[in-house]
Amino acid sequence: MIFALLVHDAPVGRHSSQAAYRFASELLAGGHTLFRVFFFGDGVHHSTRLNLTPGNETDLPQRWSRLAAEHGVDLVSCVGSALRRGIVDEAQARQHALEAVSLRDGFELSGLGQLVEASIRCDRLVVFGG
Amino acid sequence: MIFALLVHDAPVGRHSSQAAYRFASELLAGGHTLFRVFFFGDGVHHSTRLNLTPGNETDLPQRWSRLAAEHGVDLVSCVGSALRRGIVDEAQARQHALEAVSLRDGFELSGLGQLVEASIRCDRLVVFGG
Amino acid sequence: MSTQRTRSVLVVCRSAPYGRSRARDAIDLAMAFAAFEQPVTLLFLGEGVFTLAGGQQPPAGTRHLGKLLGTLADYGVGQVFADAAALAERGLAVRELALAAEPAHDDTLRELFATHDRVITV
Amino acid sequence: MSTQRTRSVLVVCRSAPYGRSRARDAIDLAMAFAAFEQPVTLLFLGEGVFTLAGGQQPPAGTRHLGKLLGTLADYGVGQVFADAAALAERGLAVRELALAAEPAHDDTLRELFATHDRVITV
Amino acid sequence: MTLHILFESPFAGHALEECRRVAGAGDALLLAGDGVYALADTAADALHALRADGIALFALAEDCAARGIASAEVPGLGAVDYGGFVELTLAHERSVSWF
Amino acid sequence: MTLHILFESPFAGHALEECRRVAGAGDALLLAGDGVYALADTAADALHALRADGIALFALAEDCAARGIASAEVPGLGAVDYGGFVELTLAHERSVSWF
Repeated sequence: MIFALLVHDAPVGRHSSQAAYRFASELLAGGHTLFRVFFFGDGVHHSTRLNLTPGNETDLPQRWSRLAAEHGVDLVSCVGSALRRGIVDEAQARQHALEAVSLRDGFELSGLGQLVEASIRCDRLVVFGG
Repeated sequence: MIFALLVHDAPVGRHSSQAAYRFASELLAGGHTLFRVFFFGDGVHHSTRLNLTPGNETDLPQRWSRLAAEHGVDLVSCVGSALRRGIVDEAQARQHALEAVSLRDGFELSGLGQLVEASIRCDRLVVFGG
Repeated sequence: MSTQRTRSVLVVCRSAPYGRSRARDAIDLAMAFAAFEQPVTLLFLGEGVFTLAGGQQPPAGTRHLGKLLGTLADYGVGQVFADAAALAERGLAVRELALAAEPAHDDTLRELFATHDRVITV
Repeated sequence: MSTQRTRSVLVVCRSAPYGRSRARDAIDLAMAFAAFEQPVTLLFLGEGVFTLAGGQQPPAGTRHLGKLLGTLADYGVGQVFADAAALAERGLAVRELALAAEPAHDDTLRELFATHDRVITV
Repeated sequence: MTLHILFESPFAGHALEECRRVAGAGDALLLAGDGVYALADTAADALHALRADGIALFALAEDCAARGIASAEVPGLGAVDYGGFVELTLAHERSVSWF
Repeated sequence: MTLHILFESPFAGHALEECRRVAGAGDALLLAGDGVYALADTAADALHALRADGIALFALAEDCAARGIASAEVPGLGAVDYGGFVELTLAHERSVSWF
């Protein structure tokens, strides 16, 4: 079966974001396909490359990035949500003369159309928030 | 009178963060002193310099930075909260070999002792969250 | 199943309009699905019904959600429902809403949740 | 008034322990104020009383708040209170808590809020 | 005396209830943000009870206006702007934020 | 048939109530995160009512364990791990998340 996930909340201090990652790992381990994870609203904070997580805590941005590399999962952060929150890719940083890029490898910024496409292409869409 | 503020929540999509800024502007306009604003938890997202806010919306990180420059307000983001969330200053970026700095001018990263000091030094401590 | 071109979507807004940005997120999601020609139903449930309140006058720098609702039809968001029990509990009269949403009682709610391919809560 | 060396602080935890990080934030705040020799009272109010539940076994990668509570006294957090009505509503018995918090009924709660220099809700 | 500041809708959570349990005569309550929904319909009963207990009631006028909530419907309620919010914090020894 | 996933404590908000109003016979409810507090004391009454209405009940075992909540106290409740969570989403046409 083909899955897509929608993640509403930030990676730090939110159980639902841990749950989303655990769910994704488990469905891949079960031989299913994870077509795309769409990070929306505060969820886009998953796509920072500048976070430093203490060694005894789970680094969700890093974990997602690895999962995507291993299994070919599309990780898309909503561009509208991301720019407001300080998540910028190279193109945006250049265009707006920002001195830094904060988007982590393995993630891309794009519009809500990517979520719509995921909804059409997948068999199951699961939402994580709260 | 001397005020200190504690801000719990992110600048984007949270009314209480707008309220904190409005409250700060108004107390300064009234001739009072704002000794320090302490950003805790998700509140540290106020101290990003990489956000791009649409022209018809309020850019709180930029507003706070200006207010601090005009009135000599200490803006402190909790270092423990900040590093987990991708807010890093130059020293941290160097130490951890990150390729970018995300902390905005006018803000500094420091520990909870700065909130304790603010509590001791001020006449009124007002908390914004939710 | 994966090659199907459309999936019906129920977007459920459970938040009041200005305390957080979730109500706006729900409206944006509904518009996006409609823009890509997916059949979309938008439901304001529980606290979300405050988003439909008439007479909203948000300050400058805040998007006017009451007005934004008026553009839903232009985007092709076909049906808008409001939780009838939540409206009553909050003293909101259907005729005073910013948008002519259809009041949904529990049997209608159950049907909405059972008949859409996707349910997206915000 | 601004030169005073200590201010008594009431830290109010209103969140359950693992869904969000607010309960941990409250404990960290209480410890920080105590570490700088401020008189601190920690109150678990409403949903916050779940933070005191005995028998917590969080997974790896999550800080064990039940155990963290046990170190409060070492940091000099003097008094820990738990909302008695909230404990009862949630079926939590005082003797089964992870920490010997003092149950506070409404008169005690009113007194706590009226007698500290600062009240920090989390 | 304490200024309580309510940021949460009483239809969404329990902050107003908890505030009621700890507030005493002479305290004040300011409704801000979604807290102004305490003025809506049945929720206003809690405000009447607070007022009867000697708690002064205020609401941020612009937050009422944004949400289409009429602040005039609860007698004795003071509508304030942010300047008034600052004054309220000065007039009370401490503030407690509920969110 | 629908899988409802509850992430919110019924003592904190109204998600479980709203879920009850829209769930029908043949649906399932999975308690996750703070949703497992629905197993605590009086809140469990709502679960018994759901079960009587023909809704199957499940809870994530590790979230119960983290919070010190005994999942065995509600008869008929299935304790699952994340693999079981995935299976539940496969066994139902759609999922609805409550948070």
